[in-house]
Amino acid sequence: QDGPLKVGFIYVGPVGDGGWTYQHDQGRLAVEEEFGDRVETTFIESVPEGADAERAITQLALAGNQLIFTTSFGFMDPTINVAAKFPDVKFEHATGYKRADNVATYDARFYEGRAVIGTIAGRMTKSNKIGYIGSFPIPEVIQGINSSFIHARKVNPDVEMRVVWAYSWFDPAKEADAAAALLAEGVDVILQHTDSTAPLAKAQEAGAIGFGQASDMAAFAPTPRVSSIIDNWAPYYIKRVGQVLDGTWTSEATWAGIGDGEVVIGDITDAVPAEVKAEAEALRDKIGAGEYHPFTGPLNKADGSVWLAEGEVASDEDLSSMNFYVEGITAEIPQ
Amino acid sequence: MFRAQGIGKSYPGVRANDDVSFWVAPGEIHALLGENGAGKSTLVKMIYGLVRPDDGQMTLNGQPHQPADPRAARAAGVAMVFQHFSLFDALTVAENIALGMENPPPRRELSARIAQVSRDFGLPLNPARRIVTLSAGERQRVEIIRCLLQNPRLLIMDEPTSVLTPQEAELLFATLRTLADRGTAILYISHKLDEIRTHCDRATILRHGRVVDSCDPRAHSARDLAAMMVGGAMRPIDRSGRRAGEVLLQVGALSQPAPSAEGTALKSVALTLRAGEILGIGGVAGNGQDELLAALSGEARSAPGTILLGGADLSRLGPEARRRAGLLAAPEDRLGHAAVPDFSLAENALLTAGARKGLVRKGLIDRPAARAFAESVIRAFDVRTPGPGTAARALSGGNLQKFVIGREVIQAPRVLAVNQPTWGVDAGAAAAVRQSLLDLARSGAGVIVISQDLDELLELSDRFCALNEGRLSDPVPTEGLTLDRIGLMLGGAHGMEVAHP
Amino acid sequence: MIIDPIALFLLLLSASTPILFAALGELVVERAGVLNLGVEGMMITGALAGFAAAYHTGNPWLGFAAAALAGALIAMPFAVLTQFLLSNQVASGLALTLFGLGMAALFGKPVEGVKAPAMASGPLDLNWIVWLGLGMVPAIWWFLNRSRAGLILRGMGENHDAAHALGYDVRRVRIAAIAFGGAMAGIGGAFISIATVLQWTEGMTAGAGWIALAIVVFSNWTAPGVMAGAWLFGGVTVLQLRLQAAGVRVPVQLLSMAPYLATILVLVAISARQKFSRRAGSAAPGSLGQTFHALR
Amino acid sequence: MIRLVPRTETPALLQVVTPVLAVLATMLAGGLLFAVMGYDPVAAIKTIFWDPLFGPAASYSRPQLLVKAAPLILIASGLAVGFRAGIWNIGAEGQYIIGAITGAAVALTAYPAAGMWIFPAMVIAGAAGGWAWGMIPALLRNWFGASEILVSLMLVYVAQRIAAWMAFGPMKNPEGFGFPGSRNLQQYPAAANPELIPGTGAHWGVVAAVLAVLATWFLMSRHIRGFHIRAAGAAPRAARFAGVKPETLVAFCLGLSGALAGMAGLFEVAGPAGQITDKVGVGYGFTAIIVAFLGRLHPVGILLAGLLLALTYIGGELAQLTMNLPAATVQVFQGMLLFFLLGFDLLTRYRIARRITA
Ligand SMILES: Nc1ncnc2c1ncn2[C@@H]1O[C@H](COP(=O)(O)OP(=O)(O)OP(=O)(O)O)[C@@H](O)[C@H]1O
Ligand SMILES: Nc1ncnc2c1ncn2[C@@H]1O[C@H](COP(=O)(O)OP(=O)(O)OP(=O)(O)O)[C@@H](O)[C@H]1O
Ligand SMILES: [Mg+2]
Ligand SMILES: [Mg+2]
Repeated sequence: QDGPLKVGFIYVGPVGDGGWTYQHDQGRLAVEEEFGDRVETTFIESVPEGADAERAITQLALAGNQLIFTTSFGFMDPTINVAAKFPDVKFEHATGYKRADNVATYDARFYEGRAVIGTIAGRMTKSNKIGYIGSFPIPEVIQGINSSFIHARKVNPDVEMRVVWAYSWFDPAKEADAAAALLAEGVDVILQHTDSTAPLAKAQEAGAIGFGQASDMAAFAPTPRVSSIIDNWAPYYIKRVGQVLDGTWTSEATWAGIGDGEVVIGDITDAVPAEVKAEAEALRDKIGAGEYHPFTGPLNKADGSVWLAEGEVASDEDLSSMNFYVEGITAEIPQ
Repeated sequence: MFRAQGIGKSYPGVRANDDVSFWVAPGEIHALLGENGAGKSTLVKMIYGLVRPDDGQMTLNGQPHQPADPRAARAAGVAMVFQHFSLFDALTVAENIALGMENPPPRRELSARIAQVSRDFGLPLNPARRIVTLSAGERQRVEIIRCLLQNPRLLIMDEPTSVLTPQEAELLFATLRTLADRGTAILYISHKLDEIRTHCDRATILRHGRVVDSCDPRAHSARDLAAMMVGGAMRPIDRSGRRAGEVLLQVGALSQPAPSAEGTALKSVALTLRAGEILGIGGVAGNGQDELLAALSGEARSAPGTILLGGADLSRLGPEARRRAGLLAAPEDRLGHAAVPDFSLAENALLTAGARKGLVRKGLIDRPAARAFAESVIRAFDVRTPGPGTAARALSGGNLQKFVIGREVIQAPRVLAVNQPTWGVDAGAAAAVRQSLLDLARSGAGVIVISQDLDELLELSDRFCALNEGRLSDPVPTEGLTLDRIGLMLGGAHGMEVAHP
Repeated sequence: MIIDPIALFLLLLSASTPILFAALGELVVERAGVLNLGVEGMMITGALAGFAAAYHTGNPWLGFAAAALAGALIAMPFAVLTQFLLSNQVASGLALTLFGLGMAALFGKPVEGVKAPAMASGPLDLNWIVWLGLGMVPAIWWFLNRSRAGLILRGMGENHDAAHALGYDVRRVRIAAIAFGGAMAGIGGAFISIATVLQWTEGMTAGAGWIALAIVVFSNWTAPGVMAGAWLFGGVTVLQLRLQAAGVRVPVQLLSMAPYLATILVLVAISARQKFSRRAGSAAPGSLGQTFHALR
Repeated sequence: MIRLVPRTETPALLQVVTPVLAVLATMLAGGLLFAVMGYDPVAAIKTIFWDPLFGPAASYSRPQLLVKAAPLILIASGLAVGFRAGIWNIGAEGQYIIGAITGAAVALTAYPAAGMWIFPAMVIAGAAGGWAWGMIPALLRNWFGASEILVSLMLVYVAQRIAAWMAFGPMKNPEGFGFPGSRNLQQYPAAANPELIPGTGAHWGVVAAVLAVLATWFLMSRHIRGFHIRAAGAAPRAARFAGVKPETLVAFCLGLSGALAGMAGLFEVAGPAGQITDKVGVGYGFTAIIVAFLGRLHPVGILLAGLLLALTYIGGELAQLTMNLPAATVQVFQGMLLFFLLGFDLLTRYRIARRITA
């Protein structure tokens, strides 16, 4: 092949969102760093899901990109549609479930990371109340709530979880209000599955702690941000670009986690006692090594029915359609 | 006191003022006369600093007078009451007055001074009331007191009496005379030649922006003055040839709640109108005129059985249906009510003549027909305008009024109701409008004329009723009525008593 | 489960501050007779400029000052268009929103990912800006209803032709009002970036400007009404989140619509009262949104 | 000194020349901005304005222009009718969303039935949904005097939340593994709104947009109802005097614009977008307000303005793609374009005259 490999990216938000899109762009930059002149990357940011996405993806394909990453769930059908028209171009769709010969999917096991920060949360809370700001009630977010709750309970049987749905991935003012509501409820640790730093800022005001989400949010370290769960797409992007370059790319579904470096636990600050830090890091390493699955029985559903028997591990199918809380969470998932 | 020398002002296509020179002495009430568009308002706006003259000089008290804006003019001792009120409806009397002063005293002191000046001049006003709740006469009082508080040396009044009852007008002149006696010079614009003749010391007459004459109005008849303004003799009004026929319109027990906080409720209004008859309804604006016209035109619907045309009940019908039945109307406010300012005359013709003249069929507009109809109105009523494509707002008041009345008259109504048909319109145009109403009645239609201009009512109508606070008096024959008698029917000088405590 | 009403009230005070500022500013603009739909654009500009200044100087107060200045400046194209070029105010305001959002996104790149300096809280652990916002309510009320300048401004909004005839410079007052509105919107936006989120991110005002505009209509153009509207809106938002946090079983889907539905309901109640009592009519300024053009 | 003199009539030539001038001015100012930011201004301008029409990938982007412009034009035509009457529906975005939902509801209920009736029924349901959503502010205004500006705007947010609810709940694709979003209607032939002639981009929404332009043009210039609408906007009292009932007009205008917006939503969700998600509203309803004003509230103007705005969107994407211009640049650029169009519009309404004497 003559000339560099052209790699395109479609982002749902602006590169400057400091969260989801920002992290994907970091992955793109890592690809440039890794391959230098052998690749040429382009991106289109702030692409609305739906018709605009299909056009933007097509434009990338028409512009000669050989590998295109579409980085939002809502780009799923557009990606499949465009892929059908460009059989020679390879597509990678994030977080979806539809594949084709030239469409691979990839996602990260964020719940693995949430098990780790859930452990820290369970140890750190003094009020025994942990708050969780959810974006939308979708399987990925519910996995995160369950995983962090299970592991917080494991280290602190008195822990309760309070969930607030913001119905937005990114609305700083709303997230701040949600955090304030949780704090007023007596919560002293806040977990979030929304992308702004507003909950951290609120936690700081109230002397509570929280965790960076999507990106490291290091500006808020050492406290309130005591650690973070980082989406690190770089290893995957580098791997897949490499495969295209050497002709070994195939369509597959990748769901990688801590072990592959795709979910990274950000630096645990000194605000966390050393033994808690050690405990968390041990859990992280166990998960990373594949020795432990965060959803291992015995686990009951919130309604008391048995979900996983002793020693049973949740299947990926179960996880990717998760729509229930585990026993101990007293709220209901909005439907 | 004040002298203008060679003042000129051009607007695109119009020489509004051309080499105007005149002077006003202290203690003098000086009239400015002229047809619509003669340049009177333009001239006084220049004195008040609102418009800058292109040429010429002015002096006030021997000092050069070149106000950069109205505040400079006020500082120099000029005060002005505008042709169209410059009041703020939602604000109170005191706030309105404060806005017209350079350095108003604190509110309490201002209220005290308002109270004092109103007492001195016999013009009672409550400083805390909002303008929307005031009658036209009271509103004018606000403007006048705003001027008086500044102790002006030159007071300009642009058509101040068009909204007043005769008694109120008398009161105003008494005030002006008091001021003049204290040495204030007064520049007075009006289309009412009789009041100029009785109250003004000198008159300057403008035609097409130029001074054509200067005279002592007391020494001339109204007809002479009109002839000087127009530059030719006026045709006398022809009232002949009318005969009252069968009853056309019957209004009975018509009561309507006030349409808004500022409106007036109608209280059991009743009247009958015969073919060939002109019924005059007098009264000061704000006593239910607009509401009565709305009830007749169909803009406001009333209880069943309250409005019958030739026996058919129209009370629940809208304006379009009433027009089809033959009941037509022309409201007072020509720009914005009788006509859409931004629409062409052809389009404005469509506004009311669509059904009767077949300009609209099955919802589709016949544009050529609308144009032709507008042209016929323009021709028949001598509307001075380039053509039916001209926007209504580009017409002078008098010409637009001729168009509005003509639009209805040409539709050959069975009954036509008009409100203030000649408000602010110069003598020539007013005469044309009045004649057309008389002609319409002669042809067998019934006409209702609602007006504040009592001379006009006396001149046109066969019977006269007074509308006062939403109540309509019983009709009296016009023959032999005096202005005094009518004034009393209208409730005397509104607000001689303390205005609503 | 019981929710402490006082704590809830303190929450809503903070939550309503950005829209309170923006809406108070817009109130003054609309009282002067100008409808500026560019609030969102001015807020985001303030959010960025304020954040950048606070970050670089380390002083949040300078940040708010810069936000006010930037908000006022970005409103100037709108002022020129509507006051000198006599453009339609609705369209110009929309253009301002687009322009402001775009400019902020462009020039925000250098301060992405950094954190604002901490700000000391005032009484009751509330940010001083919250108190400033509360103080602005009586201040603006006083300005509009008791001061000479406020009287002139209201007169202008009520009837610009009359104000002009009396010799007031309609354009100058309106431009000043537009600048003030921009400054207030800028402060409101900066409250989000400097005091709430402590970071700059694109699109962070997330529609607050539109809510502010709605609240001005809702307030019937009075300062206390603006405060009531901001509190109602902020209050319902906070309450529904608070109920969720307390674990009360609430239909979350419906509750997330609650602030908007509540705003509509209260507006309908107020309008109905005005309509049927015939007492107090709408206080919409008479010349609102109309183009003023004086011939000299 | 110069001063402005109102025109009584606008020369037809100016109507055409001023937008061109504005576009040129935007190119100049935008070029300056690009240069300051370190991009080649000529290339950037060419990419935005020229390449979508005549560039290397024009055969693809030209039809896309229609796809992007169609909903804008469809919505703006309806909005302009209301704006002419002084009825400010700024909630078209909400009506669009509701129309998409009600239209899709028909399809999702019928699934997997086949039948010629399904798509027409969806169109009707979409229009009815948008109409109903528009009638809420209309009725609240007529009954209680509530401001339609505020009510329609608030209803946008409500509609967005309903869309999220639908996507996560009742309309969730049962075969979607619990992921949000409805079935994809593109893959359900009886309900799909496909490209009618391959390669043109024209789907039923484009046809509807053209029809809407023609119909509103006819309404506003030939029909008495349009005349009444214009009269009501220019002089409400005069309109009432002519026999217009304000309540009827409010209901008509909000209903019409709501129905057109709802239809736009349906065409989009059955065609280019494909499914109900929490993000069905992508801002067409708000952008259409701009289109309506850019088009001077005239159907033909709206047609051109819609295409122009679509051009800047697609050109902007191209500029991101080929020159790495940030997306925000395009927003700034559109803001400027609007500023200049409004500014130059002055020339059509006023004549610039020199002061006759000093
Ligand atoms: N702002 C303006 N722009 C253009 N022309 C104007 C303007 N104001 C006045 N004119 C023109 O100047 C002339 C004089 O108008 P002016 O208002 O002074 O008349 P007037 O004597 O006050 O009439 P009226 O008796 O109706 O009040 C008119 O022909 C009018 O067309
Ligand atoms: N702002 C303006 N722009 C252009 N022309 C104007 C303007 N104001 C007034 N005119 C012109 O001035 C002329 C007369 O205006 P004016 O308002 O004095 O009418 P009028 O005859 O005095 O009626 P009225 O007494 O009801 O005011 C009209 O022909 C109109 O074209
Ligand atoms: Mg005059
Ligand atoms: Mg006049």
